[in-house]
Amino acid sequence: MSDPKIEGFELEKGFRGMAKDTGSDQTMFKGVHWGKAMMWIFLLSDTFVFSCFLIAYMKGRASTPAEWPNPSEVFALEAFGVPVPLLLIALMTFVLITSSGTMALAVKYGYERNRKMCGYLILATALGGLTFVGMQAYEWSKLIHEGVRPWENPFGAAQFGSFFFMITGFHGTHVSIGVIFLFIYCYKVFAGHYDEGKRGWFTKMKGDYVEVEILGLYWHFVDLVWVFIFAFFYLW
Amino acid sequence: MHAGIIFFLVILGSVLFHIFTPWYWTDIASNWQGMDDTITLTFWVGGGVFVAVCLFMVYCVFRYSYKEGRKAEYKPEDKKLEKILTWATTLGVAALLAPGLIIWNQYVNVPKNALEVDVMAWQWGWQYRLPGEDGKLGTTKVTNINDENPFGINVDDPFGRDDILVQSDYINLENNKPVKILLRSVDVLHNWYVPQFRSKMDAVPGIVTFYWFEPNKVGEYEVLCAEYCGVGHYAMRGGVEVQSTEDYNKWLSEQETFQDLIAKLEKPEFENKKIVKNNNFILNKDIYKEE
Amino acid sequence: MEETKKKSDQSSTHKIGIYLWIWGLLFVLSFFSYLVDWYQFQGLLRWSLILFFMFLKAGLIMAFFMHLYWERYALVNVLLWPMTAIVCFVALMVAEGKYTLFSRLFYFFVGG
Amino acid sequence: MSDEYENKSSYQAQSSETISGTGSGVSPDIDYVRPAENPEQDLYHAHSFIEKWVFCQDAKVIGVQYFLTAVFTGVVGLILSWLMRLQLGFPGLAGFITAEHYYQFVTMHGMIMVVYFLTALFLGGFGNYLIPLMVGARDMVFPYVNMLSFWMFFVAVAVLMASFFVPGGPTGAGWTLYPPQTILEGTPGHGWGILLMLISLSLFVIGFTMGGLNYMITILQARTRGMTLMRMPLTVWGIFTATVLAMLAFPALLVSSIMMTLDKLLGTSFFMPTILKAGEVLEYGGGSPILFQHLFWFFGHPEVYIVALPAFGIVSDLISVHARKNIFGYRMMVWAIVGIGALSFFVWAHHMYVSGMNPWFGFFFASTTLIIAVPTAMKVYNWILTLWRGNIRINTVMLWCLGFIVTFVNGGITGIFLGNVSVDVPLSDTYFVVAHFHMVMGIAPLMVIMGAIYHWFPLVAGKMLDEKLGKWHFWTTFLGAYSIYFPMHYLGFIGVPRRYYEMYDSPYMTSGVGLNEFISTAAFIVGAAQLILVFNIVKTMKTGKKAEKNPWKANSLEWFTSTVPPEHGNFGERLPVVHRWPYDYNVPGAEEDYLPQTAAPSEVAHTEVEKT
Ligand code: HEA
Ligand code: HEA
Ligand code: CUA
Ligand SMILES: [Cu+2]
Repeated sequence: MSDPKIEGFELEKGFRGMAKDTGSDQTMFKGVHWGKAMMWIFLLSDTFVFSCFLIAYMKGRASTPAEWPNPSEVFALEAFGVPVPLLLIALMTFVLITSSGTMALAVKYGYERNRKMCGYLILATALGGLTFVGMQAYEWSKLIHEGVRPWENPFGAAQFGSFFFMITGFHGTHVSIGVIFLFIYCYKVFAGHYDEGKRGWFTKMKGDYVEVEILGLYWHFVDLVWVFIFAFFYLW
Repeated sequence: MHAGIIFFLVILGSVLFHIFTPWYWTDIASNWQGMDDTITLTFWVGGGVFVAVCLFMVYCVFRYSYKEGRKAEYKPEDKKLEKILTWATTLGVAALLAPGLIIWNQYVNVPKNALEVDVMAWQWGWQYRLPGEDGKLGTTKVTNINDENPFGINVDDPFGRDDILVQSDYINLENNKPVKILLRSVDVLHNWYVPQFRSKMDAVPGIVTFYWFEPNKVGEYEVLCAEYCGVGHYAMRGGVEVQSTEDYNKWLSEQETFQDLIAKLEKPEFENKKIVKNNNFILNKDIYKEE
Repeated sequence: MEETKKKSDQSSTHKIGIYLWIWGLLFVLSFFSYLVDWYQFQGLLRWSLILFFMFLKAGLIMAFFMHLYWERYALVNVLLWPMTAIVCFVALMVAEGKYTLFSRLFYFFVGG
Repeated sequence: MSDEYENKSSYQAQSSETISGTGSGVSPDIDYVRPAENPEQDLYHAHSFIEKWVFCQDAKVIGVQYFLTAVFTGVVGLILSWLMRLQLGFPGLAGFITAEHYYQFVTMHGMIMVVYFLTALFLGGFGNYLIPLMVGARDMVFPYVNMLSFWMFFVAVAVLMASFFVPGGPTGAGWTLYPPQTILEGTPGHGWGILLMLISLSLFVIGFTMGGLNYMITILQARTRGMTLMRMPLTVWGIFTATVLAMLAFPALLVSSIMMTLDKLLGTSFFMPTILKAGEVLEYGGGSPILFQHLFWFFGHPEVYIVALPAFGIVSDLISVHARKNIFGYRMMVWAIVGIGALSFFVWAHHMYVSGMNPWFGFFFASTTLIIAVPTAMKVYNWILTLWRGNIRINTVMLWCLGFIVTFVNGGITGIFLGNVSVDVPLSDTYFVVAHFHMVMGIAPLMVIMGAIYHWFPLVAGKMLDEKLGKWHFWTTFLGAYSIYFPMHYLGFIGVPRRYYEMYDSPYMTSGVGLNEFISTAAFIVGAAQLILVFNIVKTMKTGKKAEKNPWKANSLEWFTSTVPPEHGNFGERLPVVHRWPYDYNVPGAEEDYLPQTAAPSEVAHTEVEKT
């Protein structure tokens, strides 16, 4: 992350710095680890994936003459006998943001080479993610119970179910993959792989705490996507 | 050396081919002369650029082919030349774009007096519907289509009652009268295209698309389906006959309206019609096999 | 990378406070966008609020949790400019969606 | 740590002093290059045959693997095109080509050629081989992921080829896969065929993403010392920009494939409106077929530039090397490539002028489409201005480049016809379009590929291809291909629609019969002419003369490896240090007619170099 020092090269800030970095040799993103640059570019590509999903959803919803179900009712949950709109979704948002926060701290402690804190925080993040996936599973089964299917639903436009399952499913898959990796990284942190620079199982690359930051980027991205899904799918 | 000559002959051949080709536009039979003119203009500009660029290349091949010891010029950049070329090209492109956009503007703005023709497409055939005396077409719906109501017209829509139904691949049009083609498909994409009219548009299931033209030559024309629609695509043809006003009115008066159809239905001796009943190329030719 | 990384080590940790701050802000903003639904604001107000909170949240996550705020402009710009393509796509699809809906309502009839 | 990892820490810190100018009396300062920012790359060396040739992590081997797999698919595509031409030129001659088969051939031909042949060949093949060499890296930055990328591609190809053998055959929906017909009865291969196609495409996208990340990061973050972006060969620029396009465009393909798969398997209605088939209403409703077209072309248009940009880049290098002259207007060339890449995301709906989309889009997309012609035109001008006042070797490589210019300008200008919305109306979906895109995509980039093969063969295999055979190969291919596609435009003018199995009963075609027969004959000859290349390669490998190092006297780094062909790690002990752009040919004052990128200013003190 922030400005490294490159010998024989004066780093400037702002757009002039950008022009200078771009025009310089060897690296364009000064001091950015290869893996981190790669994750960023991957996320950029993934952004386009989710954008395409959401654009398709928007176009689909805008052009059905059939009534679109009101998400605030569909996703309401009984609490103390009263239906509270979007309660579950609000809880899910809460959980995901919490896990995002713990992840951010894990990255910080990773850089400080604080193995314990880093490991526990990753663990917390993983558990948060797991909770989120669990809640999503609950939400899916509840809707399926109420008769919502990818091809139809009792509330209105059939596309509601299609887009709901597809978009949340795709997001959920991202979360699940993230959770798996979080557990793996948690193990690796506690086992000290990043302190000793132990080589990866497959890639044979030397381990380093920067990997925690790379995973963190992915995890925050999953959270970021949820922000958009929350706004467009649940609040629209 | 001979490389240059062959390239030169290729360019020359292309130009000669264009001049003497027997294969060129079928004679236009609609108001879209502007499209042809824009094409001609593009041909002049584009063809000119093509010939110029290639001849310059041939010249370089002749003039600068390898000689031991010759020094090539060393000049990485020539800002001025590049600027001139950029602006010249931009101008050329703008000159082509402008007429194109003007004609497109005409294409999407249908004249008020145009006759609306509902063209309904399916795999693989066409049928047509014309507005009755009220000049308006009734609304429709795909799920309404059945043997009794082959066009899926809304029975409650007063505009639909007097609609004239043409259950055939052939349609007649009046000469010198603009028509607005409203395209509708019940299954997949199709495209109602008559090369002589130049204009075309896809028929998309789920929406109604449109375009317009004004036929201006009496005669018979072949309709081609110009959007891939499955194995029968190439055989999905139809026909248009452009007629003078009298002939057209005569033809029109012989056509059945939706009202007539309903009346016929109420009589028990009504003969059940199948939807896929036209003199369809595919069915005649036995090419389409049920899978 | 070791060398460059070690160098970046020294300057890369931020005070914990900033993360906690952002964290808190995210909760508050999420709560606000939830309230938009709770109070059933409608129309333009609803949309501007939803979008406002959405972009604010997204911005905070990207800037601080993903460290974009501290990254050099070369990276930031590479990441943000491609979004113009998305914006263009969205804008056109809004128009397209409306057009489709218009066509359906105008030529077809619903129900029956 | 075992010995399987190279431990190169000993020369990790090359300082500027150790490599700077050798005498010649000039202050060593002018040779100053900043110290290394990246540590020596940690390479995993293969131990067994399998690690060396099958699951290999060396980008060069992966490049060759990509190349061969792509050429295999290309040959399949070529054979399919023969079958199509057989039917079109001589209908009924081959009784086994039914309408179903014909449409399956068209579809597979189009898809294979665009995605599995050209994209994989340029980015996977040339990209893998050339990027690390040209930017002076030891390998791609993530060799393991790179290896996975190839195997993912391989599986995608296997799935695609499997679809020829499933019940119902491969999909026959046209390479654009427009719903609803793609997944409905009445289209060949609407069951297994389309599913395998969609799966294969998704795998391709995933595999490509892994490769693409490698290409991008290698170029952005792993260049050698002194290699600024503006000193990269245009080949790298072309491949790089194409990769960026792919990374941003393939998501749309992935999404549309997923949505279509769901429509097919789960009965969702993303793209499916209410449909009446054979008198029965299907269980679909409310979807929008045009949405698919938008998604597809949001991918599809950048895709055609994905195959064009690497060709642009490579041809620039070939022309410059063989004209012994610096590329004219390098900066403009770079900006043009980047500009074309950026603009290509704003023109997609020019494929949809007559699709029934919102008609007002026509104005927007016609304007953006024609704007793209300006940077493209600049590239064309710069190519011919590079020839001008050069010292042109008219060898096989140069011939392919000249052939490229002719066919590309021709196809580009027909693109201008199509881009101009109201001109597209009569021409859309006719053979004019087919002629346009074969000129500009089928033939032009193919010319570049061939030129590149003749150019880099000495590097890859260490032997020189036979010039005489090469010239025969060129002239048959060029003249043959030109006579296939030039007349084809005129079929479009007559009004012959594309994707027609046959139309001899139509009044338009009576005049076109002879033309069609001629086109088909030419197609057979051109296809067969490719055997000359195969023969040339076989012959050269057996008896060809050994290539000297840097046989073309080129400047770019790939010719300055420690061995020819380069070994794993590319550059031996020490990475090269770059002091200039790769186009210093015939520099005034220099002794040789070329100055390699590695030549330090102090070594060639008396030159008048304008740009370094
Ligand atoms: C490598 C691939 C490639 C490339 C580079 C291009 C380049 C261009 N293409 Fe093409 N195109 C395809 C591949 C490609 N195309 C394919 C595969 C299809 C069909 C897909 C399908 O439906 O199956 C297609 C279809 C297609 C259509 C849709 C036709 C239809 O279906 O109705 C259109 C319409 O706008 C179009 C336009 C253009 C334009 C304007 C360019 C421009 O970029 C060209 C720019 C170049 C030049 C203009 C030449 C050089 C310039 C000069 C010498 C300067 C002077 C010129 C002037 C002043 C005019 N193309
Ligand atoms: C790169 C793309 C590419 C290439 C190279 C080709 C090559 C050819 N194509 Fe292709 N074609 C398409 C892309 C391509 N095509 C696409 C996208 C479509 C649209 C599909 C659709 O409508 O859905 C199409 C459709 C199409 C049609 C229209 C069918 C129809 O609409 O009904 C026809 C008809 O003649 C045709 C003919 C040919 C012929 C004769 C050749 C060739 O035979 C030309 C001559 C051959 C060569 C110049 C040699 C090629 C060499 C190799 C393939 C590899 C060899 C390499 C080594 C040995 C190293 N093609
Ligand atoms: Cu109907 Cu093609
Ligand atoms: Cu395009």
